Amino acid sequence: MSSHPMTSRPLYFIILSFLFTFFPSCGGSSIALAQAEPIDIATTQMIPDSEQVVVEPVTSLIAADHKYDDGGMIDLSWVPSIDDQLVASRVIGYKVYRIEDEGEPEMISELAPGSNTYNDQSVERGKLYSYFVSTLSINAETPSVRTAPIEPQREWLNYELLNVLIMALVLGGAVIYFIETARRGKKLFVRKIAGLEAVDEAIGRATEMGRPILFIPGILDMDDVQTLAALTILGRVARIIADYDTKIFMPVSRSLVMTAGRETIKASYQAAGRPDAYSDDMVTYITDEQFGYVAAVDGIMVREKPATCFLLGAFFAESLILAETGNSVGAIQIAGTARPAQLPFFIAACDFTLIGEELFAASAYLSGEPKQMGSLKGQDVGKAIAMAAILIGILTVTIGDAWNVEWIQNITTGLVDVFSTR
Amino acid sequence: MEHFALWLGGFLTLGIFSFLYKDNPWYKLTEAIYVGISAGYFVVVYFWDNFYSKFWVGVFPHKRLNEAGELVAGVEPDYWLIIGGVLGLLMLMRLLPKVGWISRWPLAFIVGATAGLWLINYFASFVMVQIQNTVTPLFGADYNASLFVIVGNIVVAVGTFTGLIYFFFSKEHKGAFGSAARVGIFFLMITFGASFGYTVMSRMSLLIGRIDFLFGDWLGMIR
Amino acid sequence: MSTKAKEILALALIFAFSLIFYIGKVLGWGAVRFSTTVSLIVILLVALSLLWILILTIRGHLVERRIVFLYVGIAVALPLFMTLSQRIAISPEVEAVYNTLEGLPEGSKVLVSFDYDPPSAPELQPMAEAFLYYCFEHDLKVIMMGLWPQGPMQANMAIEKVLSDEKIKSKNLKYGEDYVNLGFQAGYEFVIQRMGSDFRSMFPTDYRGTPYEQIPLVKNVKNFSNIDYCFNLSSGFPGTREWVQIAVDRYGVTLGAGNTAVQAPQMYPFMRAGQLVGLLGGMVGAAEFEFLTKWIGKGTKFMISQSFAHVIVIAFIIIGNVAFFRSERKTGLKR
Amino acid sequence: MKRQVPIIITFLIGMIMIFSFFIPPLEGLEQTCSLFFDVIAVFAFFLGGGNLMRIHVNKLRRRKKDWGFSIVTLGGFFIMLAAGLLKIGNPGGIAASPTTEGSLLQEIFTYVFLPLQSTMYALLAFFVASASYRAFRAKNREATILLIAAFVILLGRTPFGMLLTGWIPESFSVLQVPNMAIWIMNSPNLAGQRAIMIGIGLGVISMSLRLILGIERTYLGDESA
Repeated sequence: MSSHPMTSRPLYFIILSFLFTFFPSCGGSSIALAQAEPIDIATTQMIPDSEQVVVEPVTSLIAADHKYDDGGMIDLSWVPSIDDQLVASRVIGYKVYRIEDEGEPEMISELAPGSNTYNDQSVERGKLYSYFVSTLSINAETPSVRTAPIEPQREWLNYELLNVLIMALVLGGAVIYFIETARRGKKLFVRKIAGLEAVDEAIGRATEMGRPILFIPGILDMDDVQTLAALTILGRVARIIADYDTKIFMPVSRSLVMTAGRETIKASYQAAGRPDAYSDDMVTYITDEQFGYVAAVDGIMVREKPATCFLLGAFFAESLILAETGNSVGAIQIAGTARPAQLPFFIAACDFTLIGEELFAASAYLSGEPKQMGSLKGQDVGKAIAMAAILIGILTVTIGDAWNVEWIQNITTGLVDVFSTR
Repeated sequence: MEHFALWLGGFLTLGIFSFLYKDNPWYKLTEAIYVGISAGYFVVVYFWDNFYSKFWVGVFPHKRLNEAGELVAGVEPDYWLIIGGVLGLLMLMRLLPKVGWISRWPLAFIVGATAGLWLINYFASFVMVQIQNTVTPLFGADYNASLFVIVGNIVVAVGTFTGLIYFFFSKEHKGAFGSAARVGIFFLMITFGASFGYTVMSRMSLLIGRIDFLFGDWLGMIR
Repeated sequence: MSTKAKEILALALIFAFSLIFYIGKVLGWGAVRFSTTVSLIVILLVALSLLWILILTIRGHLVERRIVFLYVGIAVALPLFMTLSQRIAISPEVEAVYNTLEGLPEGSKVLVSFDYDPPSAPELQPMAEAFLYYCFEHDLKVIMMGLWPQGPMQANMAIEKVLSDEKIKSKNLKYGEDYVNLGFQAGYEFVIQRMGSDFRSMFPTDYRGTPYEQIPLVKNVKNFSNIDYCFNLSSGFPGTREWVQIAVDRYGVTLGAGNTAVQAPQMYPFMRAGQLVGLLGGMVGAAEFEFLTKWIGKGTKFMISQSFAHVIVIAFIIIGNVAFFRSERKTGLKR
Repeated sequence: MKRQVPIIITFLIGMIMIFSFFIPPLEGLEQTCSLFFDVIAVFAFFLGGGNLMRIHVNKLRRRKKDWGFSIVTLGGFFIMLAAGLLKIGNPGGIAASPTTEGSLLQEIFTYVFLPLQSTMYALLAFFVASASYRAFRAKNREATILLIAAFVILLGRTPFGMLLTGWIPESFSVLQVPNMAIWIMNSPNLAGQRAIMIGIGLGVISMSLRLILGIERTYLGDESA
């Protein structure tokens, strides 16, 4: 993942350590430098000196506060021992020692040969830590010099993620802008989505046939967005069902989804002016277990013979079992999920499939309210940005590489930085 | 006991398979067993893992027993958890018709937390990272890519671009835009076809395992 | 006869069938086997019936899905009884796994990591058994572990199976001296990394609870440098990729692997780069390896089942398309 | 009060969660929230489990169709409850993990639950075949593309693929089916996946904003929606 060439790192640190040695003030308090202090831990004593394989210590050991965290991390970096080589290396690893508040040294980690960084995540704010790293040979251990004590710092804003924040604000702003525009009465065009155009017809069919409608909100709990999307769609669907006076049945695999589902359907019936037609029995909890739930829903499908099935939410391996069984009883099926791996099964076995994004847009689309439609327009701004970034990015990176044009390469780097998440 | 376990396994396995023929009492029986057992199992696991280990032990750490049944001392209680407990209790208010509306508070909490959390997580890992990954040189990093790879890179770029056009909501799929959207659908269809073909293979081995149980472990017809 | 009576009859037949064969099993009847001729006749019959379905479809009779189900069942079940001496072409990546094993002297220490769970067992368990059989037969010492919680359980099942073989039984292998199961350790790829410096830090005891330093086989095993060959059976993360990236790239371990068919293609780059000495991919790989090690287990049989199932799926896709084009032409004429 | 408070709660919590991503001292909030969620879910289980019991008891009392199976479901449910909550037969006693090997709960899990689960899962093999039979038909251009892609992958992942096209010389190895399968997985498939993922990300943002801003409020039982 890292785009830095590996070789530049030690060099960078050597230069840095020189700088800090001569201008100690410019590093601030957060970087403590390797200082020569005698270390009194025992190197291996049992083996006579003649048989010991003594290796060189690591150099330029730096301990620095981890930037942009809550003060729970210290980063160590060093230049590996010169005996640490790829072939026939005499170094078999490194041990990292920590001294907390001038106490006893404590070994906190063992690392493989070739390592030159360590990230200590077990520190606390308000304490001073210093470190040394010892190089291991088969039977000896050579400690490095010790770093000056350092205290981990807390930061209040993660500046590394500033680009993410700005992009999120741009996108969120676009969504809110179009919601507001629509609220003020401007007409916004939204194209037809086949699967959602069919909702009315599918419910009407159930009414004509006098058979129930089955609504499956996926198998995950309320802490998944796809379940939330399913419930928002349920609100719209239940409203139409209440108008048509058809039966809806919703078996669920999570207790919380049951509660939320009841709340949703009840509200829709109230909005339709028929609160008396609502009953808690419309939503039933079955079991949390994936295939137990599937076994029961399959049974319900073949016994109740629903005219219409909605399979919306997060689905896993059961997607095809449910969709095929629904298909075998002749139901019209409208499915949708944001799990790419399950989409092909729905495409194969259902009449209409909401692909990824369409699932999240469905409730806004079905509501027909201008402000909801506005949010869809805001999403399109995001897509436009994405498409522009992809186009410009690929062109500049290709041209920049081909002719080695620096300013074009700079555009690429800038663009990649804007979209980097770390 | 071993005979019983094998026959039980055979009985349950065939009961589920009988559903392929049609719905029948045998399937209904296995289904009833399955639903009852699994619901009970999950209540138990939730109770011990979530309620006891996370909530109870978190709030009253000095009541915790170790494996040997002795009290464990010296752990600070985490009173934050009580908020979770209160929200849970509010949820139960549904059972009382007069104050049932208060159960919407924990629901609102869950919806807010889920929406906020996933908004930013999906944005970072589904939007930002994917855009960043698409920005790769078409001809390979050092101009040493084979024709095969170059065509692949161009296909990835075009496919991602037109795929996004397909998802555009605020423009009718007409004219040049419509053609691009159609190309996008083609790419989506290849994706779906490929995933389907890929999975057909792996699903068969599950069935082989079950059939092997029936004829091998149970009836001893194959070794 | 009414449908209901037929169904009850079928049920009774299934029960009687099961009972007879179960009693047979208890009495020690051997396995049911179709001779090669019978097997070929059965295959021919199945093929002919498929052809008949095709003809029916062309004539306009569509088969219902229960027929498809029936064929899938047949395709998977029948090959388990067949004796088909099919020529197994050994692919180079399987041969490489075997050759590396063959080059190990007696008493070499082999580390096997079981990184899968029961759903992938049909593919990976035969590989595990064949591998262990070879090791035991050639007096290699086996250290087992798992990065997946159910891995060590699968290891025990494989051990039990292999130890019941007469040839291995006579060797009188001892737990702790000839083989050991270190159990499961949570921590994904970090387990491998820590093992690079010290096995014991990750496995203070084996799965039975015996302290590491009291197990004769491993008490002198400090890290990967004491292991002669590593073998990884994997069906996902953490698995072969992590073993390659850490154990091979950082600690220079010699690694071979067995993967599910779904995962295997992603490992070919590692093969080409030499990071992986060999690879057993899916049931085909298992069958080839069984052939080489002469442990004829379930891999060979399962592979035929799987291939048959694939043929059936492809056949029905063709039949489905024939049905579609037929109806298309008809409606086209009507217009 | 009934209508405003939930909307305010959703708004506040949603905003806090979004901004906690950028504020290091709030790092642990995600875990805390998921802990709260787990605790709420346990309480909700009273409602779910209660509902399960109520439905089956009703079926029994009213002698509805198939009421006999309700006895089985309730029986299984209570046996598991008793076995797990009282840790019956648990070799480690009351302090041990409820799923310790040898306990009644774990025995039922191994001998009843596991066969059921893996058989239900194995049904997929049948449904995959019947879905291929029905759905992989060259109905229109999209379906034809789907069919071709699926077919190439199917062939490429079995020995047939190599048998069919293994004779193609190495210099044209691109045309061998297994290589085509790998190419499809790595190129067009990747493109489609990316487009879907970017779309999903944007869809989640827009929907979450609608929820947090209180524009979408059907789930709260808002009557005006």
